[in-house]
Amino acid sequence: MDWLYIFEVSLAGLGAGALYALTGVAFVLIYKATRVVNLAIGEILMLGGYVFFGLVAGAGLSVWAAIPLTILAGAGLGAVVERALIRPMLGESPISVFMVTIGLGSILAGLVELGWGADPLRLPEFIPNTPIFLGEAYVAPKVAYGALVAALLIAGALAALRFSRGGVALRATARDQGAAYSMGIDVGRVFSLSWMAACATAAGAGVIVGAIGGISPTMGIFGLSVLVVVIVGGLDSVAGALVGGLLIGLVEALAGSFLGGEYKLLATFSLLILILMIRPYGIFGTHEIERL
Amino acid sequence: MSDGLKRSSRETASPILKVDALSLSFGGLRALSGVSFEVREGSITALIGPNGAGKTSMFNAISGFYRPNTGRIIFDGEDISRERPPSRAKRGLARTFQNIALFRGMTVLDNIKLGRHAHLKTNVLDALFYRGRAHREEMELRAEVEERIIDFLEIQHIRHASVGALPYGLQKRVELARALAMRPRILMLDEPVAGMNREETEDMARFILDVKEEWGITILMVEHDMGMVMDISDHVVVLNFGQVIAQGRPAEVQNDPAVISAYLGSGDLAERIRKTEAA
Amino acid sequence: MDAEILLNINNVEVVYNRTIQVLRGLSLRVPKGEIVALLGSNGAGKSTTLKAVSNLLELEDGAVTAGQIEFDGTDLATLTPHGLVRRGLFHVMEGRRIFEDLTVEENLTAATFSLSGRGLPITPFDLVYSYFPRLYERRKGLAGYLSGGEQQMLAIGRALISKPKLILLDEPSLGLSPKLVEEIFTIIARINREQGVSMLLVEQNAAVAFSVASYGYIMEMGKVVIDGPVERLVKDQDVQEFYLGLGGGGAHKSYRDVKHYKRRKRWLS
Amino acid sequence: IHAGIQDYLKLVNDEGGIKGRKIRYVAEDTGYKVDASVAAFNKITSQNKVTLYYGDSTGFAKTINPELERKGTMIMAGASFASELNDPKKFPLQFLPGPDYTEMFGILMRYIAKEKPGASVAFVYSDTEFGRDPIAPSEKLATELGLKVAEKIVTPPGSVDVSTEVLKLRRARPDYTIFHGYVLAPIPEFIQQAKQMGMQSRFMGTFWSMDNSMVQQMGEAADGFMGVMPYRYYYDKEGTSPMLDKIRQMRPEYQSTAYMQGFLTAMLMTEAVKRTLDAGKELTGTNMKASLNTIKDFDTGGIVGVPVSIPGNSLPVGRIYRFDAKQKQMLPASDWIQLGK
Amino acid sequence: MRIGTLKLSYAADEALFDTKVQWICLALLGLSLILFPFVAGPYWIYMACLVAINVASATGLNILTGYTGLVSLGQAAFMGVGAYTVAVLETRVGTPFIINLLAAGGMTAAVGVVFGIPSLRVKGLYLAIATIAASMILHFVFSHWDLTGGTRGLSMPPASLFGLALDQPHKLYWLIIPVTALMVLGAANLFRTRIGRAFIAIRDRDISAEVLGIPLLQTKLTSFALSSFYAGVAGGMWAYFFRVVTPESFPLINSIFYLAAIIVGGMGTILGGILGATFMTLVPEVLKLVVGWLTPWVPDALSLLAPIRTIVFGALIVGFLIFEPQGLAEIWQRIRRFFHLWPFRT
Ligand SMILES: Nc1ncnc2c1ncn2[C@@H]1O[C@H](COP(=O)(O)OP(=O)(O)OP(=O)(O)O)[C@@H](O)[C@H]1O
Ligand SMILES: Nc1ncnc2c1ncn2[C@@H]1O[C@H](COP(=O)(O)OP(=O)(O)OP(=O)(O)O)[C@@H](O)[C@H]1O
Ligand SMILES: [Mg+2]
Ligand SMILES: [Mg+2]
Repeated sequence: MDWLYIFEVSLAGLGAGALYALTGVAFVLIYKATRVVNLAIGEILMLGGYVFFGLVAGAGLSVWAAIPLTILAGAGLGAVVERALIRPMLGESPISVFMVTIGLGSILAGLVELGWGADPLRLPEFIPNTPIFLGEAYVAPKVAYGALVAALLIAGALAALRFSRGGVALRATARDQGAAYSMGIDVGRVFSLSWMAACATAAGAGVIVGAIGGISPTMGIFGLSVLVVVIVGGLDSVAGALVGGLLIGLVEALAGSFLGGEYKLLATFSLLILILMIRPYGIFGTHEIERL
Repeated sequence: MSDGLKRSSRETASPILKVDALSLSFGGLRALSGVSFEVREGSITALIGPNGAGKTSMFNAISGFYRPNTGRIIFDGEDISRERPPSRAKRGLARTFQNIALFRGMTVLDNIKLGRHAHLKTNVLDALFYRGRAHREEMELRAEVEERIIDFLEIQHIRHASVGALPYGLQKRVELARALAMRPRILMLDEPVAGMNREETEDMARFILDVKEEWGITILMVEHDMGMVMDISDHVVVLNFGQVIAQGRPAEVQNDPAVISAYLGSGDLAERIRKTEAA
Repeated sequence: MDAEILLNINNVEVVYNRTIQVLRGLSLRVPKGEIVALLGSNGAGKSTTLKAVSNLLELEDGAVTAGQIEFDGTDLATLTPHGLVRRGLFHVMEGRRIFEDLTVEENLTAATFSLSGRGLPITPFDLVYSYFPRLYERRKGLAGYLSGGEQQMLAIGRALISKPKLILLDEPSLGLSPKLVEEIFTIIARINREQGVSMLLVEQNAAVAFSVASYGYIMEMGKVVIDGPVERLVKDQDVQEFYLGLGGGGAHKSYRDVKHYKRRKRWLS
Repeated sequence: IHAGIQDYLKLVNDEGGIKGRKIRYVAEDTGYKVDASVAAFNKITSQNKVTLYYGDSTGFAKTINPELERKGTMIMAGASFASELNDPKKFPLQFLPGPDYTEMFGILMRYIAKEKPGASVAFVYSDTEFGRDPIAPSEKLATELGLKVAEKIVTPPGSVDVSTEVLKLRRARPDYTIFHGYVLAPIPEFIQQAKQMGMQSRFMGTFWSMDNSMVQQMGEAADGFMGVMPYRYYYDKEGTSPMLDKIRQMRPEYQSTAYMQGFLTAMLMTEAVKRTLDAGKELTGTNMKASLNTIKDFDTGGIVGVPVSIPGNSLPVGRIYRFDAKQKQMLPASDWIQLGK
Repeated sequence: MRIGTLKLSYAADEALFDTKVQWICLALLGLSLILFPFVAGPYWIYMACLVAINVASATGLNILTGYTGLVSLGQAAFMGVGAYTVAVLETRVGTPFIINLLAAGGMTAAVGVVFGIPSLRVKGLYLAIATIAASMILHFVFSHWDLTGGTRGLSMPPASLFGLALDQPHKLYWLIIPVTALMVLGAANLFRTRIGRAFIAIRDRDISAEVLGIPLLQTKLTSFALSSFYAGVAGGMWAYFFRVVTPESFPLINSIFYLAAIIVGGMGTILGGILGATFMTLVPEVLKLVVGWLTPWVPDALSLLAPIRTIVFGALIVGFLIFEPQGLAEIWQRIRRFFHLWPFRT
């Protein structure tokens, strides 16, 4: 057994997992507040990558100016999407809203292709490039820094939800909008804010993911892995997104290196079915209370 | 539990349903602990008790939705404790629900027909071709539902309406119709008149009495409307914290001090309020 | 009724889905500090009235198409649902509508949002717990697993948190045991007396409602058919027969003797 | 591709067409979906009399083949260089305007074997039909050429993060790494991380990742990136190339290798038509394909650096180019390599 | 125009088509389907076949998702199972096509049942994602199994009927249209019986359905089996139509396509499946036409087509859900009501 190799692979997996977790948190935020399973999260992430690219390569901004602007643009997108597509769907069945986000994903992918063409592009380098070694183990710097940023953001989100009334407002709104209104909660604002925060996070994640793997109109596929992550972790649990992200990252890495790349998806999706059979609401998801 | 109470009930008919030392818990919470009682054939038996006493849980255990931890449920002399809900339904255990559980995507007629599901034999192949058995069965069912149930409950005018749009009182009536379509031997009603005013309660009470008297169906019901319970039931079982604290004829139960303190209260609200007001 | 009018509903019409008209010119007043009861058969539009007042119709595709509603001198059409709560109008909705997957305490926390914008401090929940000691015992438990009565207590407790001027109560006795009904209504009366909160109370249990209210309205088919001070209403023959279950001469009728044919209500003819 | 075909046909038509026959060009977009492509095929062939057809994906080429044979009126080429199509028996009326993917690997490995006999190579490919296409036969070829296949790494389609794969690659320590089945991602990240780890391997690609603008996007990783290319680059001024001159005249800005592919396809197709007409034969699919196969040492006007022949269904020729970071261009690293010679 | 209808028997009231007008419409539709291949060009016959295949599959998905409420994103993968079954039987065994199609349905139904097992515990959108997982696993099997020809897939000979090769859309038309019509009719019948009612009950509230005598697992699996059977037969027809089956023939996006089709058409109505699949299949063609007209003015139109199609696809889904959540079927009903002048019973 080559322990160093296993260690390196695991580190790489955890690094990738952190990015899954970050995007997963964006996803969970929306779900927690609005009960919307946002399948467009991958495309929003992609749009983040492209906006960043546009700002740097097109408008000639510096990278460090472009990042906050990208995040801001993400928030703006979140606000617009929520207002235009999600608000009118209040009270419709979850499947319908879910399909709306699929439609949104398709629209975003098309717009990006219209604007920037179908060919893949590469983001300018901005993440420090010196190799990082943990002991003898090599960690790709981009992955390491990406993971670091992700960890900070997730910690922030966790703290914000735990130590403020915001978390309660979020969950109350998700459970019953009419009742939330009658508590004096501004449901519209909760909706908007959660979409803005989530899309901003996703856009930021898009910059990191884009920096690692480049950007293309098909980059939304990343959303599929994130979906697995949040389902495994539990749709409404930030902690679940974290654990799910790291777990899936790890499983993918190990499956990829010991079974072969073609087994990555097979492994994660089999794991998904397995976990759902044992825990139908994911590892940390809350059970629906079902009474007759 | 006092044998005296049991002996005092006047019915001589045999029990159609017997609950024997039933216990049920959720995590740490004991919803039912060692509950035993009997429902005699042809009677109206009422199950009453404070909120959270375990009445609905009892219904759920009888119809198989909850699995009791210990104890037996004996229906018509057979132990059905291990059976799945559908086969219990087929034996003739029918019920309505505390929070109306009609299928909103179907018309009133289809909701009622659905009740007969377990007694029909049409399989997928028959259904796809709608020949022979499928056709015959559907026609028979339609005729029976129309002529017996819909006429009886006076809901002809809404039979093609979709249930979601109906007022609450009618929805409860459709639930009753669906339960009747199940060819019940015992009908379990969970709060049939909750949320109804006096007038509507009178209608429902009439239907319940008719079901018992004209259809010969045994009735077990949970209800908080003491006026109705005391007027129409033959036997009353009182649960508190998952245990039977009293049972007997309505009049007996009504005066039982334990029942009064746990459930009925002083009974004179207006006076009490005035009293506190004065204080 | 000389007292100051807190809520004034004037000739309101409500339509659902742009097609189904439910309220047809309903008018009603709640004076400050009083409990007003609103009675009526199923589907008469009682809940709809309350939703129209608390501006929640929109969520169910309903709209006020005519008339106007004033709360504390302000036309409600100009306010958002949450803005209304923050001005002191709290709606305890039909079916209790507690947040099942939140704990009791979190449910109360949710209600503190109603204090924003009024400059009121968020106080501990002592007052609520003093009215409902049972909630204190179960404050860490999930609200979804409370019994029906406890859930109703929680729903009223949430209203108390918001330090309201007016509470709209939709069938607080629904599904509760007789004893709990008694308890809850005793507390409702106490809250009204001690805190001076006005209430608009929708109830099916007329006897109970009349025991706490000072004025009553009875509605059918979307409009008020009879109203008056409670003392006068309880003497009305139709009210006695159809709401209180008293036969001729004030004796209780038995449900066993109910006939299939029925006398028509006077106000319908 | 579209532009390339269009331009060449314009050239032909401007010169009076083939023997006085003008060529009409009808295009449809299909989004690389087989059913859309088939629909387009049906639509075009039912509304026009078609003799030359350019289809897109491998799937389409396979799907439509029986229909093509049944119609027998046209020959077809496409954007796919799938090895499977390079079989005149199974696909008698189709051809590939370049080497098939296996042949591309062959050219690369022949180059490697010459540069460093006995070298070890690694294949990195995507888990798609496109990616898997040349792997099995190429492994065999490697042994024949005395090369060692040190590692085969499959990446799932659309994967972003390749750190684990790079770790695997490092353990294998290949002298050469050949990427296949990608357009851009994840090649650059792969190379970058590998270089950071201090790997000395040389990195190579096949046709679709070799376009100059693509390689430029690889950033630092691009320097030294090599690969096989059957056509000359737009800016390649070496030797005389009348056709390239014409292209540069028509389109002053850089044109992609896909453009060249379209251009050459159109050229070969029209040549086949011309030869068929010259022979006085009817324009049937079989006749045209036969004429196409008579193309031997044909001068493409510089699109391909050497005279080409089409012995079977493909054009087994190519050259190794290497990216030069200073000039930002792919520069030739070898002579033209023709397989089967 | 009609003013109410008087039904003289329960049978008449329960009939699928209850008025003379409807029967006439139906007859006209049938006639036009028979005449169609004689008047239309090959392209339109080709499109008709494709539409029919999609209708068959969408109807199947509608049984599962629209009626039983189990959201599935695996329909395309299930079609793949059917297509591969047909391809394998055709190339290796050479059984007649009717048997192959039935086998495709049966095989897919079996696979569907296996992947339907989680549905007992896993609900709602969790289940939808589990079906994505199922389709990923199937996809893996397709591309890594020798029997299915790995990533290269399988090519197969045409179906043959009494020695006549059905290798042309206008010949296959006579296979595809009747099969689809039968399947649609079967689905419509289903919802007049206990089976269909049980499906709807499960959709509306599964736990109370169980207490009313509907065995949950069995019924859910029946729905999965039926729906996959439809997918399998549709996939089989697809295979005969294209005669090449590769793993990339049935990507996830196709599953989304079918889901979108029933949403646009109207979930939980037979008509919805038909209208939705037809509409969604034809929209890209219409777009192409439009772009074709634009080409003279917008030289780049062709290269814009792909992204525009993606956008329109998304916009259709979003637009329908927001503005017409009941789908095309509801629009159709509204038109009918308009002509009936009698809005109380439709
Ligand atoms: N699925 C469940 N999980 C956990 N606890 C439950 C569940 N169902 C019921 N309980 C608990 O069991 C107890 C009995 O509940 P049940 O619904 O049977 O009461 P009930 O007598 O019907 O009351 P009510 O008159 O209010 O309807 C309650 O404390 C309730 O919270
Ligand atoms: N969202 C809605 N859409 C359409 N119709 C509705 C809606 N909500 C209520 N209705 C209809 O409006 C009428 C009045 O309903 P409402 O709930 O106000 O009655 P209610 O007097 O509160 O009756 P209950 O005693 O049953 O609570 C009923 O006929 C009901 O069917
Ligand atoms: Mg109960
Ligand atoms: Mg109400």
